[in-house]
Amino acid sequence: MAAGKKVTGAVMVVGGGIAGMQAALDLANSGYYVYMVEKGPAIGGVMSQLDKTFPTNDCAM
Amino acid sequence: MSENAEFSPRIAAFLCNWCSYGAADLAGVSRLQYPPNIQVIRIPCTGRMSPKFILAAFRKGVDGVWVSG
Amino acid sequence: MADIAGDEGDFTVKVVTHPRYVDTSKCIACGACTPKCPAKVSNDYNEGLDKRKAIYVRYAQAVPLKYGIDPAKCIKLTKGKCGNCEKQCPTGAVNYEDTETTRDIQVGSVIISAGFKPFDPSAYVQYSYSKYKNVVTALEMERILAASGPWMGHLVRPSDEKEPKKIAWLQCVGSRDVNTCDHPYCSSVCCMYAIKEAAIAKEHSHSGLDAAIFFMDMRTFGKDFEKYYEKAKTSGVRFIRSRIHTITEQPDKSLMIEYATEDGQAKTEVFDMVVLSHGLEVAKSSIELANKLGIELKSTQFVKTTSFAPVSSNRPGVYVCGALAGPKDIPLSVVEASAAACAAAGKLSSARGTLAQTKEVPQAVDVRGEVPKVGVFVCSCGINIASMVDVKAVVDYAKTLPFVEFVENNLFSCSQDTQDKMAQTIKEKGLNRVVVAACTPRTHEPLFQETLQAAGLNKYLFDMANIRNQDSWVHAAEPEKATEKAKDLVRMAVAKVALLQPLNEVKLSVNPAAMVIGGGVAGMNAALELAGQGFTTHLVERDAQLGGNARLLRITAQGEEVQPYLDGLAKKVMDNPLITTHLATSLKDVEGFVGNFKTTLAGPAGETVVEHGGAIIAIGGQEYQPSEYMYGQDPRVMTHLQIDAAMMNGELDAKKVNSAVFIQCVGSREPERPYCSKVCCTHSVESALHLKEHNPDCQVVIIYRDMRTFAERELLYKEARAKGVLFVRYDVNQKPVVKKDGDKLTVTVRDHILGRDLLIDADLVGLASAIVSHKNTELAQMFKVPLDEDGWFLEAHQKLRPVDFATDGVFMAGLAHYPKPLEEAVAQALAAVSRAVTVLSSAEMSLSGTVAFIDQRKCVGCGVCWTVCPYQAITQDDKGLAVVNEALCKGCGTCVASCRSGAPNLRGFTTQDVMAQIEAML
Amino acid sequence: MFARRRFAVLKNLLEYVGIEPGRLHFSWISSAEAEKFQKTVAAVTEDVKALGPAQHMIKDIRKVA
Repeated sequence: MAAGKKVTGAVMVVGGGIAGMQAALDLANSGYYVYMVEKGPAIGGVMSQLDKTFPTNDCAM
Repeated sequence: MSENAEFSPRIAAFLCNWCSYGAADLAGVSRLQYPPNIQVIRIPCTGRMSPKFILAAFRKGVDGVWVSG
Repeated sequence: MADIAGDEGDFTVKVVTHPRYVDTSKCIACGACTPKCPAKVSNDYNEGLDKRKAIYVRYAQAVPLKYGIDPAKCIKLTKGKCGNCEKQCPTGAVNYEDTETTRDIQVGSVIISAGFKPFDPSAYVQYSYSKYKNVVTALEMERILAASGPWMGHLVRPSDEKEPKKIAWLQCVGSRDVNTCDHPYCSSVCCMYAIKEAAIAKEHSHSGLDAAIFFMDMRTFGKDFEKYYEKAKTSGVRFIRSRIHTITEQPDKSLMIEYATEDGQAKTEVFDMVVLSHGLEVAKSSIELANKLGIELKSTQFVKTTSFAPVSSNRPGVYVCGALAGPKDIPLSVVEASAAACAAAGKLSSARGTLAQTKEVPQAVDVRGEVPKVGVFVCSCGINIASMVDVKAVVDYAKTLPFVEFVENNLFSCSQDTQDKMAQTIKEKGLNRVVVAACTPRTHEPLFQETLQAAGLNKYLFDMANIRNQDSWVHAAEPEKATEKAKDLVRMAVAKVALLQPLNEVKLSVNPAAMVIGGGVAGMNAALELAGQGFTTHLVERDAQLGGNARLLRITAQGEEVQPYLDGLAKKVMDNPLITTHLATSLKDVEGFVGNFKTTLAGPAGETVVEHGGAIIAIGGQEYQPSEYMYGQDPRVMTHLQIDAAMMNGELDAKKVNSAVFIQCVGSREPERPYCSKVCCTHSVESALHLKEHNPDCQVVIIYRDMRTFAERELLYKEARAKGVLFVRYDVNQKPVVKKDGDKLTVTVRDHILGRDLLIDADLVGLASAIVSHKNTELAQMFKVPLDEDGWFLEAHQKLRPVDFATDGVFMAGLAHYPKPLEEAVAQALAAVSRAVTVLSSAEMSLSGTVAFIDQRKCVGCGVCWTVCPYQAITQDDKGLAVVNEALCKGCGTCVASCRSGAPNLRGFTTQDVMAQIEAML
Repeated sequence: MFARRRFAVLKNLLEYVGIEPGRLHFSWISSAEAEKFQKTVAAVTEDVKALGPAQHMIKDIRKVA
């Protein structure tokens, strides 16, 4: 990136499913401000609807 | 055993913070009703459960001990 | 998100917030509103299998746990009448006047993780999903099986809520099908989730459920997937290779399935229930968003990325991850998420920390030696506690307990104003221990601990009495007993808290340097990203040159040439001033722990010691050297990598090959290697297409067990069939035979459809040889990380921490974890960097105060504790006695329970603390 | 793992000193299994109730012994 160009130390994550949440957490833990945008009333995505996950049969929740 | 019908046991429940204690919280959120006889002690992990605690609870006079991971 | 303006590094994003009609800062999620709501609405969380109300929370564990109103269904918002929830709400959180707001947000990068939409099978006439009640989708089946689902996890079918005895799963619904739904790709996850649902349904069943899965190819290609498949077979799940064409409902609502077996016989079977294993597709809204933002999509509508930059969209500064960029499972989505975080941060590292906020904490007063002065705060939680428990009685009782100095009742202890007041009270009354009797410490302990810190108290001088979740809510019919129990809980908490001592959180300095072990594609990418984010990096490679296995690869599944990329990558690594490359070097010893590793390297110039804060293991894998199919006895029998190398250096002229046979699963899916090597099916198809391209008359036969061209690789398989490549399936008990007849090389295979042997003359026999691990136990032991049975490095959590180890500060990427295609290795490399940077970017890290310590006066050095410690946090000092490394200890307490002389103890959960609770129990 | 092994031994010991095995229960419940938790509490309570008040090892253990 060219020197002197404005760089904003914030990232927007669009979608609050498992991928969005992981991306947001990593960024926040690395010193960036994160805006998460989710169209539903809660984060969690489709994974929150799953019962168990393969291949360990861990609870998805 | 007519007196037993009245008998309300005291049970010490040692619950793992990450598993059963969480299930107990969720039971609350879901308003699942259960008898009030258990007294919960939160432990960090069942690995922390020392036989000493079980013996101490019985010695203290509880009628039962439940350990759940 | 409505729109993006600006460029990489400095975007302005327009975001629209839809009204929720509930003020989230006031809502305490007590749930008082829901029972009084008269509007019953189909519950989308349970896939419409049951009803919810118009004011609702999506599910019990939702984050944020705040209610919201469904404006389309609310009677007040649609008809202006009702208003029940507003009346019920104890905090005045309901606001019917809430409106949509739009704001502009400045960011440097954007990550789009909009996910997928489960395919809607309503349009499929042959499955009659919308017509027959007992035909459900797999996602509906998830809800049926879930304890939080409409039937609390009882296995029942929708038509009569009776337990089904026979269930069929139908694979590839909305996948691998261009006729009905225009989805030529494979959805990657359905085979595995169908097996999982079948296995779980069998567990839930009371009558020994008969579960049958109808499939075309079983695609169990991921880590431990093949074992899962084998286990399901042993447990009695039936696998039938056939695509279903007709379902007919019987008078009792059961379903008759008609299908054809592999040898062409027509069969019928009746099931109580049919589950459609529906695939993944991109939601229409995501396609519209992508079009608006100028993000390029592939023909499959998934976002276009390259194998070498798997999380970058065509628009600089906009990244994608998860199922939006192709059908994939959870671990890969999580990997890509971390990778996208890494890529998004890479360009912003000059602005790291400029906007993130850290909290100021006042110096804690030293309370050691003081007489305990306990403050007890009893929460009413609106009416959640107070309606069942006599809160006043609990307050009066608490005042009588030893060491209790101050007791108070709060309506909502967690509200901001109460928090401020509580901090004030602690200071004014000189309290040095605090008990909050309220909800659960699992959600609220951190909040109250902050209040203690704000009041200048060490945060470990605190305990909670759980009088809501584990008392008032679960003993609603017995208010007197609930009150007595609340008193008991408060007494136990006070007894414990009086004994608690302030704990120090040890601060560790972090060395902001990294080591990457392995100089293949994964290792080089990891090193470059680390250096790109400003971290000094040591790249250690065993060979004399960089590149690893990729040196022998011709193209990727997307058709990109590997060698030019690899040369460019190696050059960038060598030119980067922050990367020190150690070639022909191996690790000799690793000392230390997260933040402070000290590694001894042995190379051509002798031994050197390198200090670093984190490490990424990317040592790759290797190709299995076959002993079967005349390999090594005839030069025309070659492995994948040999064919690739020979095609690249011209030794093998594709124009001159007239007949080629590829044999799949050579060394994979065998008893000694019970896993799928994931890449070989696609690799053979790529090679077959290459041969066909240079010599269209060449006869190419691929002999396979299941074609596992997962995700969009299915398009290559389709192309190969269209170009005349022949696919013949073999049975593992009837393997093909390669023979030399004079100068002729022949392959014999049993054709199941024709029911007879095929004899093929071949100029070239390609063996789809397995990928095997290096089984590097030495390296694993040096970093205290585990390997699995097959020698792959074992991650901390297969779903949620796919590149982490249970040991902090050590991460992995590439084939060292499991066989995988190049783009996944790149994604994992970026993900490992992202995870490593969360450690490396902090100057120091705080460790939890809840750690074990050893009273060395009692220790005899018997060694039980360091044997049982699951984190290898205990070692022997020079006197032979046990010492705890607080940086590694996770506070599980296993050492304490195992010691016969009582030398170890766990801070915050000492034997005395627990004993005090037991003593106070009755 | 270690915990499980330890408890197996302990159960024998308790039986030896006269505490009925039905007074000591072990279970494994994940944080999502609220219903299993509810059922287990009910079952444990029932079992202990059936045994009546504990007679052994209470504070005046010396007298009993």
